[in-house]
Amino acid sequence: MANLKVVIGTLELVNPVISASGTFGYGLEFVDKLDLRRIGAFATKGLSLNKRDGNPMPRICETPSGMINSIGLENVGIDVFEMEKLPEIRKTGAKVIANFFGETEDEYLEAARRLDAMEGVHALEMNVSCPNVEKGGIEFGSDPAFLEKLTSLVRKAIRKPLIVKLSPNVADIRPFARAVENGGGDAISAINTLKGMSVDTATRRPRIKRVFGGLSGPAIRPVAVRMVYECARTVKIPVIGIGGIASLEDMLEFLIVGAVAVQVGTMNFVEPGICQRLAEELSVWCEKERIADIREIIGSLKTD
Amino acid sequence: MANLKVVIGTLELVNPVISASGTFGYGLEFVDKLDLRRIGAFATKGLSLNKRDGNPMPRICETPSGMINSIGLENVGIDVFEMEKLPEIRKTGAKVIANFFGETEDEYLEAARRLDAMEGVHALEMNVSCPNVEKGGIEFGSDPAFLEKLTSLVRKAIRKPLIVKLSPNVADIRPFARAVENGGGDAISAINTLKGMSVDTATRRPRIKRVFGGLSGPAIRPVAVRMVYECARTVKIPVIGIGGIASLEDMLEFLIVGAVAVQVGTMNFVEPGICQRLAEELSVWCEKERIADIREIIGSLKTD
Amino acid sequence: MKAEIISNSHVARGYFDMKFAAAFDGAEPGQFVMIRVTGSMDPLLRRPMSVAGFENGICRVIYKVVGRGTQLLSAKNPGDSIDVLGPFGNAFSPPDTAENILLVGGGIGIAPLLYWHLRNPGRKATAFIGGAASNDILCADEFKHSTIATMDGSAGVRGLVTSPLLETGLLREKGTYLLACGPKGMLKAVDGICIQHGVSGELSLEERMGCGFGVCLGCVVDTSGGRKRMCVDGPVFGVGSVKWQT
Amino acid sequence: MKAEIISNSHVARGYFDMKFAAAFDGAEPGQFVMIRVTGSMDPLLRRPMSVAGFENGICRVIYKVVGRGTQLLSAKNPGDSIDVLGPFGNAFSPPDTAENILLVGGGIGIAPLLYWHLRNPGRKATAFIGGAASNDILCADEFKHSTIATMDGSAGVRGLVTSPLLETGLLREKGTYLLACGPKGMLKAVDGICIQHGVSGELSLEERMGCGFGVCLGCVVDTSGGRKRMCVDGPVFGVGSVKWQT
Ligand SMILES: Cc1cc2nc3c(=O)[nH]c(=O)nc-3n(C[C@H](O)[C@H](O)[C@H](O)COP(=O)(O)OP(=O)(O)OC[C@H]3O[C@@H](n4cnc5c(N)ncnc54)[C@H](O)[C@@H]3O)c2cc1C
Ligand SMILES: Cc1cc2nc3c(=O)[nH]c(=O)nc-3n(C[C@H](O)[C@H](O)[C@H](O)COP(=O)(O)OP(=O)(O)OC[C@H]3O[C@@H](n4cnc5c(N)ncnc54)[C@H](O)[C@@H]3O)c2cc1C
Ligand SMILES: Cc1cc2nc3c(=O)[nH]c(=O)nc-3n(C[C@H](O)[C@H](O)[C@H](O)COP(=O)(O)O)c2cc1C
Ligand SMILES: Cc1cc2nc3c(=O)[nH]c(=O)nc-3n(C[C@H](O)[C@H](O)[C@H](O)COP(=O)(O)O)c2cc1C
Ligand code: FES
Ligand code: FES
Repeated sequence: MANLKVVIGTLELVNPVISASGTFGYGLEFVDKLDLRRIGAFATKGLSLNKRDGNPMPRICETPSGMINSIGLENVGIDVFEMEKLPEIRKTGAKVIANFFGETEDEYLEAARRLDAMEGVHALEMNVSCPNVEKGGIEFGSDPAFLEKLTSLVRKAIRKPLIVKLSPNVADIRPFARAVENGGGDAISAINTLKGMSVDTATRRPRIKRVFGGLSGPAIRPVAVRMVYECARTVKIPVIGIGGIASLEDMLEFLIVGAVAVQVGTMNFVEPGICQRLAEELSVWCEKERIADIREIIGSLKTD
Repeated sequence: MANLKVVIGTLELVNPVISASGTFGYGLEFVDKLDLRRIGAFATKGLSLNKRDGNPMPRICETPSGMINSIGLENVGIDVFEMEKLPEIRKTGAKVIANFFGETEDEYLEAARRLDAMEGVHALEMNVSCPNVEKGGIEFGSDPAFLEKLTSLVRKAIRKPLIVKLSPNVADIRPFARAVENGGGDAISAINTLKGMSVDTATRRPRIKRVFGGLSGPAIRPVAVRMVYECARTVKIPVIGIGGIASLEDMLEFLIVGAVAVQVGTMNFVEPGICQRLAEELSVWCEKERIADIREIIGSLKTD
Repeated sequence: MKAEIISNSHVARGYFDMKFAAAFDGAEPGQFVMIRVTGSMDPLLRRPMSVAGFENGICRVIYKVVGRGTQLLSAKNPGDSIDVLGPFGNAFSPPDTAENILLVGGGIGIAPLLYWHLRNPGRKATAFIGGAASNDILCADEFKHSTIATMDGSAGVRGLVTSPLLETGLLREKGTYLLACGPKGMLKAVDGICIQHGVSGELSLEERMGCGFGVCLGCVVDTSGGRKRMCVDGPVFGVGSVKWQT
Repeated sequence: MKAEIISNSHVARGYFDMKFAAAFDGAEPGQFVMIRVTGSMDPLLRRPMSVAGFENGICRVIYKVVGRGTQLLSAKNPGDSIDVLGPFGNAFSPPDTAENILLVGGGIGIAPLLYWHLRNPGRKATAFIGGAASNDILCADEFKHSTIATMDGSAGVRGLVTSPLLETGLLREKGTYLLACGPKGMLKAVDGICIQHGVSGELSLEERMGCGFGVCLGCVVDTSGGRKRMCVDGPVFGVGSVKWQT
């Protein structure tokens, strides 16, 4: 059996397949759909200090090979997560990456500290695609200097591995990857959704109530692979590849361009057992290709 | 019959359907596939002063609901275009938008002047997604101040309508739209392709020899619609919507968010007669919806 | 889960009645399945369809062709396989004390009501079936008692299904309980009628669904009990509990 | 153009032989069609397929299932329709003086050669058919004279198709002319063999194609005559004219 173990900071994963934030609930919805110990980890729906109701409906729609969502970061809040979800999650033996966000620096810090203290949370993933209310609504992740500062503050406040999740809605992702590395982040995950829009021509209204939403799914994979490649060539910290993964091949694309692990998002909706299937297929594939260690694949792109 | 005429600068189109640069050759390849007088116009393959061979093979590949290309702006050069292509094109009665680019400011200016002087070229479309060799390879279209200057220089050098085609590989497209307007551009066309990448996992090589390429096709439509909406709300000059149009509905999406006309790209490969079909379907649809003038649709998005 | 199609018949203009060999054990009336119509990435998401029948491991759905997903589904032949998840959601649960069940279905909304009716042959039920035109009235003959209303008058009474509903004396009888499924406008009207007449009942709602099992948060609805996910907390909600958006 | 499938038979492991009612009048051996296998946006592009026969308005293609497009094609049934453009490209055109035609096909590359052979029953031709294993050897019985080579030796001689080709005395005869189609490596080797033996001939090349009619510039090849588009200037190029990339 090939060694599929990968390490992100101090977080050890049995294999590089992680389910992505916002597409896997709090994990509990999947206990009858796959064996949570057979996937590397799962990322929770993005958590905030307080419960949030999110955006008005409609907030999803389908697009060619993709979908747009504007859930608006609805979540149960960190308290309910700790009291009601986490005890159940712990029973499953899953590795848990707590995805979180805030609207101010203090909210980010406080949320990070709270999650850091929770038994059963193995790593933190910081979503910086949120409007910064103190800075007039520009996103936390849209200014490298600011991102470096936020990363560094949070890094110092916690003990668990800190993954920073980057937005693809930038001209060049490399300065942001560097900012995370310089700020002491343990890993980068990329990409979050692309800003998109769709119109119902019958009603002449946006298909998403809030007009804009995030595009995800196989449609965005070429953009994601490109950005993950750019990140992996820019920084030394591990990069987790996300965007449109639907098959073993898709996952391998990310690993080959340098991702240490991957996250599967939208396809969890279509095929709830996909993460476990991909982990199993990866194992079989390594066997067949006589690959003893997954690290032989990571970053093995040939460009001569 | 509904009035489908739209105006871009001094360019009058019988309907808002234009075929996009790089996907329609020099028009001549389509004379047996549709009636060139039944579509608004066509944009030529991007022209440069000198003939170019483009990038090494392979330079296209397929992705979910899309494709990546890295043709590298191969074209016959402005001389051959004028001597061999244009006389033939003139016979078709087509409205011709000459797409062009350069690697230096002077090349842009010279190419624009040449095309401006040619009978049978009705408007110019300036592609600014090219590396600026004088500025160390950053793209002409990646700095609003520079874009405004280039637009203004070219605008002053020519008489025909100048359309500036924007790249989507920016954090915010609005400053670029403003730059074109401030520089005196007559119209904006958006979007060009998204930077993407794909890997052949069997060989572990990029599917495109030059590693990166431009993602086009239905996959990118949500990003394109969003950017066209942002442009249309930012500037008063006409915006031409491009990106993943494959059906009447798709075209209407762009018109509803404010595009005065649209360009159809990748789908010309799949259905060579698509531009004429869409123009006809638009006419029938207007009839059915009792729309007397296409302008009733343009910018009619309801967001209350 | 792969499921083999047993039949997929064109029952009225634009409507199909499909049966497939289910990989699950059973489904309650009101529940739905999520169908993947293609292995391709476009269309990407599964389509929710109410269970319209379940017998001997064979599941029935009745659907209207409205877009690309249902179009692709309608092109399938017996022997072809589809990919089905479910059943998902809660179910209709009229109390045993409900003596008089009113089934109010708009268009394709009749599907889960029909299943409830067939599964509860002993219970007294009257169906009110509405649609745009006669071809939108489905399965009327599978109900023991039914009243039809069409907008164009091509079948039954002309107008909304709420008109015959309002005219029936049943609304004023004790023990009357209503189950409804259909377009939002109809459900909102029916909800109002029930509240007005003090009639209890249940409404089955529809919303775009990304997953069908509670994780995408694409299908929420505000109720008197707070924000709910239609796919796991519904699709069936009690009369008077939904906060209708304007 | 919609075309109805007449037959789509599984002829060997992974290979299908399909006939459809063509909307075009005819096609020359060497030409190809562009097939759209689905109305969906995924897969998006058409698939190029050599014409393997044309008779009474019925066009034949022979294909290997290698990916999603050909997979979808193989699932089609007689009566289903596909969307076909073409025929595109140039054609094999051995001069009348060529007395001895060598047909060298690798794997599915045999398809256009077979068509040439069937269309020119009066001309003397010998086929050299290569493949990985016996199931990759197609239509050998449709040739009057053929030699088979497989990599695993499961049919014919073991090894590359170039080995029996090199051994035949025909290469040294006057009036010998070669037509070849197959993988790049084979064509390059055959090209070298021809040059070495002073034999003229034509090679049919393969490259990813975005459009098939000359506008995407996705299929260029460097030749002694400059950069050419394989879809309109080819797919057939003269022996000695292709500048092989390393
Ligand atoms: C719980 C539930 C049960 C349903 N039961 C049935 C049934 O028994 N028979 C039937 O014909 N239809 C039923 N529908 C509606 C059915 O799901 C849609 O008509 C179908 O998804 C349309 O898919 P399409 O690709 O043909 O249309 P498109 O318009 O191309 O679909 C585009 C997207 O919108 C979504 N969508 C479109 N219309 C609806 C709708 N009315 N409700 C929810 N999502 C929609 C699709 O799922 C898809 O994601 C039900 C919906 C829900 C939520
Ligand atoms: C002129 C010409 C004639 C051909 N004739 C035949 C034939 O008669 N029979 C046959 O079986 N095959 C033929 N091919 C190859 C055939 O087009 C591919 O096998 C097919 O496109 C693969 O599609 P897919 O979706 O199954 O594979 P995928 O690998 O999923 O395809 C992905 C993309 O790569 C392209 N592609 C993959 N393999 C090839 C290839 N070898 N050549 C060109 N593009 C490729 C596809 O068109 C598609 O755009 C021909 C190719 C060309 C250029
Ligand atoms: C419905 C939905 C909700 C999401 N919610 C979150 C979230 O709360 N936090 C976050 O960091 N990313 C969120 N994402 C982004 C995904 O984690 C992932 O980055 C993105 O969808 C791209 O991956 P995919 O193409 O595999 O879906 C969400 C995505 C979807 C589709
Ligand atoms: C093969 C190919 C070549 C292209 N060449 C050019 C070009 O020369 N100049 C240009 O401005 N845009 C070029 N484009 C971009 C298109 O004009 C268009 O902006 C883009 O493809 C998005 O539209 P679509 O999704 O409809 O294809 C090219 C696109 C493709 C697919
Ligand atoms: S459909 Fe995803 S939460 Fe209900
Ligand atoms: S396939 Fe498009 S130019 Fe040849």
